[in-house]
Amino acid sequence: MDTIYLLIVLAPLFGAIIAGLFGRQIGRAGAHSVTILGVAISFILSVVVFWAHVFGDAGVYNETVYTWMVSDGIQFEVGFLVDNLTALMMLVVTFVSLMVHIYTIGYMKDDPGYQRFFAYISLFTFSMLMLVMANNFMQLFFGWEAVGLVSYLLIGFWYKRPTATYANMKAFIVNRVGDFGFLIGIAALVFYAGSLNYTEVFAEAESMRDATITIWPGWTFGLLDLALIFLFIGAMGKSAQVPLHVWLPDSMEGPTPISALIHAATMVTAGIFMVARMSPLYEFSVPALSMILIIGAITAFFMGLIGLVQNDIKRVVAYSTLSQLGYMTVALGASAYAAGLFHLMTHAFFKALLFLAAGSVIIAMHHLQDMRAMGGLRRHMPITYVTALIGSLALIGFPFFSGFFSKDAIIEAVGYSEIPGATFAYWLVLAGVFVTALYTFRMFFLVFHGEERYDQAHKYMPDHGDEDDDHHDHGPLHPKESPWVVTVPLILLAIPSVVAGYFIGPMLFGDFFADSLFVLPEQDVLATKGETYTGVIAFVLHGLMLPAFWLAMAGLGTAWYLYMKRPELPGVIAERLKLGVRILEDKYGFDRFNDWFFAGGTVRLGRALWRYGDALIIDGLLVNGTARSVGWISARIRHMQSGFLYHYAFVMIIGLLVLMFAFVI
Amino acid sequence: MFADWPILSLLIWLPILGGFLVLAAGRDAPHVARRLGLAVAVATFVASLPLWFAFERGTAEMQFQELASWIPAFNVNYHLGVDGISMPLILLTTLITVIVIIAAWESVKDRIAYYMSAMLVMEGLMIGMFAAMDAVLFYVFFEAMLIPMFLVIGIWGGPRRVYATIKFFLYTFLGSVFMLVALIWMYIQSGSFLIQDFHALQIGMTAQILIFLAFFMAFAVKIPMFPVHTWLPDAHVEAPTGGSVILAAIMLKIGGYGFLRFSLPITPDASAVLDTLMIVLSLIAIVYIGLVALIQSDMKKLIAYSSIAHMGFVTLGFFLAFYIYRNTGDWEGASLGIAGGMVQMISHGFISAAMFLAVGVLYDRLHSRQISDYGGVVNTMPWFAAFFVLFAMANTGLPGTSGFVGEFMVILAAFKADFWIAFLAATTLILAAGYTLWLVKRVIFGAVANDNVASLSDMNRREFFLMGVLAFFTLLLGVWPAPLLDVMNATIDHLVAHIAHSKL
Amino acid sequence: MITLEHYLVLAALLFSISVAGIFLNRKNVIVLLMCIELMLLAVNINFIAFSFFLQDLAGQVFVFFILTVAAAEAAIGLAILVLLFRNRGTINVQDLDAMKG
Amino acid sequence: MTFELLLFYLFGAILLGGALAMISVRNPVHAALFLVLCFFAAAAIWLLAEAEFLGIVLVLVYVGAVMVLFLFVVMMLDINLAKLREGFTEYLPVGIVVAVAMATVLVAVITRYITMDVPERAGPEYANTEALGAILYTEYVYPFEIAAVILLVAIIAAISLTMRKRPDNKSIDPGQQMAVSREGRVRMVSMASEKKKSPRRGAQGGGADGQQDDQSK
Amino acid sequence: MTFEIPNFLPAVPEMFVLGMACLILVIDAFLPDSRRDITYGLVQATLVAAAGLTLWMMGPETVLTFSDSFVKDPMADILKVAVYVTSFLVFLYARPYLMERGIHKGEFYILGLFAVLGMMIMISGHNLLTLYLGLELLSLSSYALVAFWRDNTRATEAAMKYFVLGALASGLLLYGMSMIYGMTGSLDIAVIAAELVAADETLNIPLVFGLVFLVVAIAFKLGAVPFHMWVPDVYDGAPTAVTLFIATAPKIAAFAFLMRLLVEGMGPMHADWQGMFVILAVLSLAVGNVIAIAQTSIKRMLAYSTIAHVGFVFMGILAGTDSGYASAMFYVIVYAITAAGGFGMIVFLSRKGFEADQIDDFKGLAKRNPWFAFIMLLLMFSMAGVPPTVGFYAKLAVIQAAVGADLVWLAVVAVIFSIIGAFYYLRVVKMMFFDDPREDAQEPVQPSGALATALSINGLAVLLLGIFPGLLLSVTHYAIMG
Repeated sequence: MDTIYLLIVLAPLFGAIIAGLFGRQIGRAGAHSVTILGVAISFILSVVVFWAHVFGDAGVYNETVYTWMVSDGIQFEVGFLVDNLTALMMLVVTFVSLMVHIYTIGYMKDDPGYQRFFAYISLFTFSMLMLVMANNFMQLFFGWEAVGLVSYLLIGFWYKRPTATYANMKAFIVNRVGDFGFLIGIAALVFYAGSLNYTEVFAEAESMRDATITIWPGWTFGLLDLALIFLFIGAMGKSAQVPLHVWLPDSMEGPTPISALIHAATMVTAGIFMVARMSPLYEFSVPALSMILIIGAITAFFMGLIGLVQNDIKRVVAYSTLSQLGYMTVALGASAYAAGLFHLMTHAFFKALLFLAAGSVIIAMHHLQDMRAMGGLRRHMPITYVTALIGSLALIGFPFFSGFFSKDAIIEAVGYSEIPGATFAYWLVLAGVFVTALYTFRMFFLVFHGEERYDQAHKYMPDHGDEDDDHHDHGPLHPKESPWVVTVPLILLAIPSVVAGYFIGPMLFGDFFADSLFVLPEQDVLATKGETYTGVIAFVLHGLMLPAFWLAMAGLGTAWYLYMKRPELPGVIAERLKLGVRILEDKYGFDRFNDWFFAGGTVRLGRALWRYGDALIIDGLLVNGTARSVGWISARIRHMQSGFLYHYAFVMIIGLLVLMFAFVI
Repeated sequence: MFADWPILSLLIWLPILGGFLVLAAGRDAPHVARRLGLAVAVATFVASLPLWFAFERGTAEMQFQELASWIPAFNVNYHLGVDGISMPLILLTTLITVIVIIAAWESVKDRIAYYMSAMLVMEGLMIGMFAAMDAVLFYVFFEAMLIPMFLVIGIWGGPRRVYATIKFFLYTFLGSVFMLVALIWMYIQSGSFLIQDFHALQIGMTAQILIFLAFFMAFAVKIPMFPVHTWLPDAHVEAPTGGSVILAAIMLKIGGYGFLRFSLPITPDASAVLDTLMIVLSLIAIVYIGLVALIQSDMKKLIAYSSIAHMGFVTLGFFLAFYIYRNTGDWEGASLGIAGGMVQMISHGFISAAMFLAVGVLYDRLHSRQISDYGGVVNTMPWFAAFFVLFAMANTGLPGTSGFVGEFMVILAAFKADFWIAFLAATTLILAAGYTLWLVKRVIFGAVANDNVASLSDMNRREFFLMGVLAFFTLLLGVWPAPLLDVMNATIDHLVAHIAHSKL
Repeated sequence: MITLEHYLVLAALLFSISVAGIFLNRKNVIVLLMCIELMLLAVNINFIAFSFFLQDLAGQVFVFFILTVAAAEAAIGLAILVLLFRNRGTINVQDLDAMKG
Repeated sequence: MTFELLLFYLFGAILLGGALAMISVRNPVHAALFLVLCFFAAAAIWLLAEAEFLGIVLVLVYVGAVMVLFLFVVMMLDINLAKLREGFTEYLPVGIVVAVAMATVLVAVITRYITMDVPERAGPEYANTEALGAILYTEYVYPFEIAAVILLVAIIAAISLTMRKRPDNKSIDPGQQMAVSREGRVRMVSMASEKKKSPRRGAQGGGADGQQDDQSK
Repeated sequence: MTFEIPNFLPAVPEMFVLGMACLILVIDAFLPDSRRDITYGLVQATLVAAAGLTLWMMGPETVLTFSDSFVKDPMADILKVAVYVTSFLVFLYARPYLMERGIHKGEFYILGLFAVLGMMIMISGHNLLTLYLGLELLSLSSYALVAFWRDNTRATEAAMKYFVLGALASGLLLYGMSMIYGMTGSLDIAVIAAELVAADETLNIPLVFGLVFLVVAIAFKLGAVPFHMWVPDVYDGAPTAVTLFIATAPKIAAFAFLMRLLVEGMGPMHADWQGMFVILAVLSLAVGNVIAIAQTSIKRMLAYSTIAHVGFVFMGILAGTDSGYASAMFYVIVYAITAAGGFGMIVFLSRKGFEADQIDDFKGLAKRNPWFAFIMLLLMFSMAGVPPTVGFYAKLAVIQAAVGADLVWLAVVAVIFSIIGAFYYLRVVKMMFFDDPREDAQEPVQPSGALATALSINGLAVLLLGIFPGLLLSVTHYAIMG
């Protein structure tokens, strides 16, 4: 098996290196061939691995590939842990990645950075695989940061746009804030367990629960709680939980395939994956779970609200991603790891689908993204329309679509949970269902239905900086269906978006994750739910009677009423709820606050330290001051040497007298 | 088979004599000077390779020892030897010198023979310093290095070179003379200048503290630590590219090396008492300097400040040991911190060298180091941009690059000492990302900012080679640091065992 | 009885006067030279007194040589003085300040 | 108070008074004369301490030669006496304080700590000059030689510093005399037997001619 | 009364030098101005021959002669050789300077030779009287040398100051000697030392009293603060050729004088004079280094630097151990060699009508002649005490002596001031290497003749002695400890 795992990881890396370093030599076709080949190999082998693990009898694989280094008795290794959880993640990652690779051929076909783009996404695939396959914290951190790097590179892919370079820097730095916590979390675990290896750390979990650490004299903290909260801060960065979510909407500056791959399907779910992976630890820390629950719930609801006021098609999807990530997080907080992972999987499919569909629309609109200039696209691009509809229904949790299963499972699990904050979270996620349905279909109707508003396109054209990545002509828009490389992935993604939900049985209530996840019996909400689970159909029927379904329907209906039936109403409502809209458009002021307080404050602080600390005190007073005062003294006392003989003699005599007084008397 | 060869002497004297040869032969013939200089540097590098391959791992003994009487009146000997701490630094020196020589190929136009010769002489002196087992020999090399560096900054430097170079010289000189007094004091006590004898010397607490402070003056200036760091930005900004590279890649390491070779083993009890001070200063270097770096408008100054911040990790790693012992009652984690500091030094040798070379590449073209004069360099220099981003990422400590390894180890060790130390140290993740990426954003990314940038040409083969070599090592060390650790582990474990014993 | 102290105190006072003469004199270099002669005279008194009280001729021999040297010194001093006067037209001590600082 | 002591006080007073006068008078000639007075008084005191030879030498050699030299120089130099007194009183207080302090220390140490028994007066058979002579050329022959060298140096120095070559100096420079070569003294002039219109000196005669000219100046 | 014919053999070098001096004096009188080179050659040959004689007669034993007023021991031999060597260098450097100014006279060399003789006498003096006479021989020759450029107003003024202060110092020295003589009853160094050991408590105060005067006189001769006031003015005013002379070899002699008088003679009172030297050393280090910074004339700067160096020499001496004395001796010799090179550089750069005595005159030397800029660089770094030049080992040695005497604080003070010192040496280097030549001195400096060669050797010696300091250090140890 070693070779297969290595191959899965290295094939995309190889593709990335070839396309990155020799892109010019191998040309465009060469670049996409080699990377797609690499990812395809990974995907096929991932299928094999998944098969072997899920249906075969391959046990948990946990081996070291090579020893990275040894220091102070701690083994730093690179190795793989492959179990059902990993296998599932590998499958999702390679599948979505493959789709995105193919889709990119069409989406980026005129872009001068074509080869570079393929190199990046292949590199991303490699990094993500390293992340999910890691069997130790260091490698996890490696993948964690590496995906951040690629995300950085890809958000700034169109480096001429000031907004893109701003967004990528912001993304990286905000992620770094998370990584900062993540690293401290790792350090805390290593501090106690003396090892980086998952299994060895997990083995210490129970005993670690009682360990404490004194943060401040008189303020002790459970070591495990501390470590896990910090680890979760890492997850907050990567999975864009409030307040570290600010980078994700901005990351839409990147090309759409990236939004699909990285900022919807894979990278942003790394935090979810990580917490699930660490379930043997998190189970022992109620405070950490509680925090996760609350943060997730806040993200799920309030980020969804912002989606209501966005006009950029990608941003709507982005806020929906934030909201959905909140759902997953809530699931984790409720100890329903499997539900979170399940939603992760379904979300990966339908959100990638939605993004790619949005991308398809964007292609058709010649890189225009503002929904106010769209409308009625269903006539021009039927495949996109249908797939987008599938995605939207999955997203709002329409029965029999994948999202329905995963979202219902989460809401119910939260309802069962007894972790502090669970009630709060329950009401928020429930309300979020309505919001989700509302913004999703607002977008859907604005884009695909209603009148065609292409004549307003010039008003909403994004500022593209320099012109050569930008291929719109200024004539009237005639949207048409995208080429097959775009539509095929849409179709391929639409399939799992519909059917993935039917795996709910084994994944949530079966023993699919038995080897991977650990849940304390008293916190096992899914088990509670599982007691009543009898099958998919029964689950759907049961779901129809739950408030979540009705809320979703209400949202859908509201959207239809507001944007199809009475399109003039939203303006009126917005006028009425001016303050609320302002707050939402302002994204609750996070960006402004961050810019002013963190970015600006740091710069101000740095400048003050430099000016007063380095320049004034150290250099000015101490260093040059010493030099100056020596020079000043020198210039003064040189006048002792007056040139007059009698002074000289006088000084000598005084010297003599002083010596005499000192030593004789 | 190499163990009995006088490799260390060869490494010291080959470049020094070669340097003078370059001067003699190349004064009026720049081509001869360049080629000969390169030949000497490469020969030295090749000659240093046996150190790596024939080095016996797993022992803390000094290896490749050479001994000859030098100043019998003071019992001073020409005593050379390397262990796991000094050997990697010597290899770094020989490698970086080759790079510096090549980097000067076209960019130094004035008095090239002198430049080459200064660099080679400096190389020999630095190697001598790392290889010296005798304190006077160490000190001689330590100080003698100042002369060529003084000239390099002063002759080939920028507009404020005189201020910078005199500041550099006096700062360093100031630090080192106190060390001299301390060394002499210990000689009086032990009757020998052998550093190993100093290690074994029993010293009282007051004396230890004074000695520690004397060493602190010398090495804190060199490395440099807050608040004696202000020479570094000035020296870096004014120095020619090669000078900056040598300064950042090797000279700063001398301070770290000194802490390991002198401060810790000679004055363990004083180190234990004063470690809080050292840690606080290191953390200030990481946080404060990181903030200061953020607002620099001069690329070299920014990188210089980032060097200080990175060196903060080195000193932090070194002095965690005692804190860990106090906190946990165990020395476990001490050698992790020290090894982390060492790795950080080596890694910084590659990364900072590359960063300064990168600035040099730009400077050779536009003759400006101001960030505001650039923007959108990636449009005209894609390869350069790629390397720049790579090294910028390494500078931010991205896993997979060498920059990560040391910081990771130090932060892990720091947590054993104290939560807040780890916390503050880890802020570098954010700060380093902040200042480095902001630099990248303003210089590399964006649309072409002006006509000068539009006229830039991408790196030539020579520059590509330099960057490539450094990139190779940066990545190699990031992906597989084990060989380096294998070399150092025994020595560091021995060191920790040594400092665990009180000398009182 | 003339005791040793008598001689020594006399010499000491003479010595002090000559020293005072050297730094009090701000005008005439030649008086400086004379003060030096006076100082040597004081020293000579010391030597002769010790020589007498120790009953040891070495002191007197020393005085003998001091006189010789003083003569030589005077010759050179005066030669320099003459030179100075020739070059500058003055022997005012206060004018000797071309070099200072 | 014995007669000796009386004499001592008398000459001591003259000595100190002369010294004080010397440093305070305006006219350097007077100062020199006061110095001579001091020397006389000192010579007398030396006689009291059985240093007859030195006392006499002091008067004969020192006063006779050195002080005359001083007076000679003082007279020779045309010194503006009016300015010489300026500023003396201005610095006097400080000077006096220092001088008194110094004198106090010296006297204090001497009177407090130094005492010696007064030796027996030597009999009439004792000849100070003889005794000195006996050791000067034997035991102290080495210093004696050095003293000779010092005097030689003084001579060389004094001559080389002050001797000026006057334009109208008629003395012979031995150096030039020694350096003269045959060509310098006699110039062989090859003349054509008939006079031509060419100038008197040929171009070939260069070097020797030049030297000839120099000498003739 | 019996009298033994003294053993003349140990004094053969002195006699030879004296004889040659007289001979040259006569020969010089018969030489025309154009042939002064003969005088020069003879003087140099005398020095070489004297060196040969001294080396030939060198032996480990201590020989006393001339009624014990002359001593020949290893220290004497070695210091004499050092004096010959530095004097040789000095005359070599001085010749072109004198020639260009039309003052190339025999008196310079002859007086110089007499001064050398005076130094030899001081070095071998074993009696207060011979020490005094040797000192006077040296001093009188020096006064004359300073005034020797007769038309130069500054030189004359310098000579006058030097003379008056020097005579004052002699007076103080004699007063001190008279007290010592009175208290011990002898002029003989060895007897004095023996008497001091035997002396009872009551004699202590008067002895210290005399000692103060001796220390003051020595401090004056070496130029220690506050008895340094003559140094800058004389160095500055004297013709550079003479400055070169008085700044170098006499320091070696003064060191010997100190050793004979204080260590061999007053050695038992070490505890008393140690304190005085501590004060003098600290003051010298402080004042010398600090004032030097403000100087614009390189001659004055080097003068103040000399003062600072004296502080270091005192550090070695006050330790009161053999290794301390050896280190001080090493320091003095090193200083003499380095200073000779430093002033030699000034001579080298000066031309007729251009003294090159301002620091600015060194501007851009690296562009005008890189080799000599390098030589000057070595000399400056040696003075600053930066390895690998020999100046470093000198400082190492004296600091070690001070630390060995438990005077760590003094060592720290010394190094702090040496940093200030480094600044002004660096400034010279900075002028040479980093600045452009002055407008009026753009042309390349053409090395010429023996001066250039000797200067190169001088500069390289500073480096080579630094790389192999063991030899000279062993020699000085041998000189002191046998």
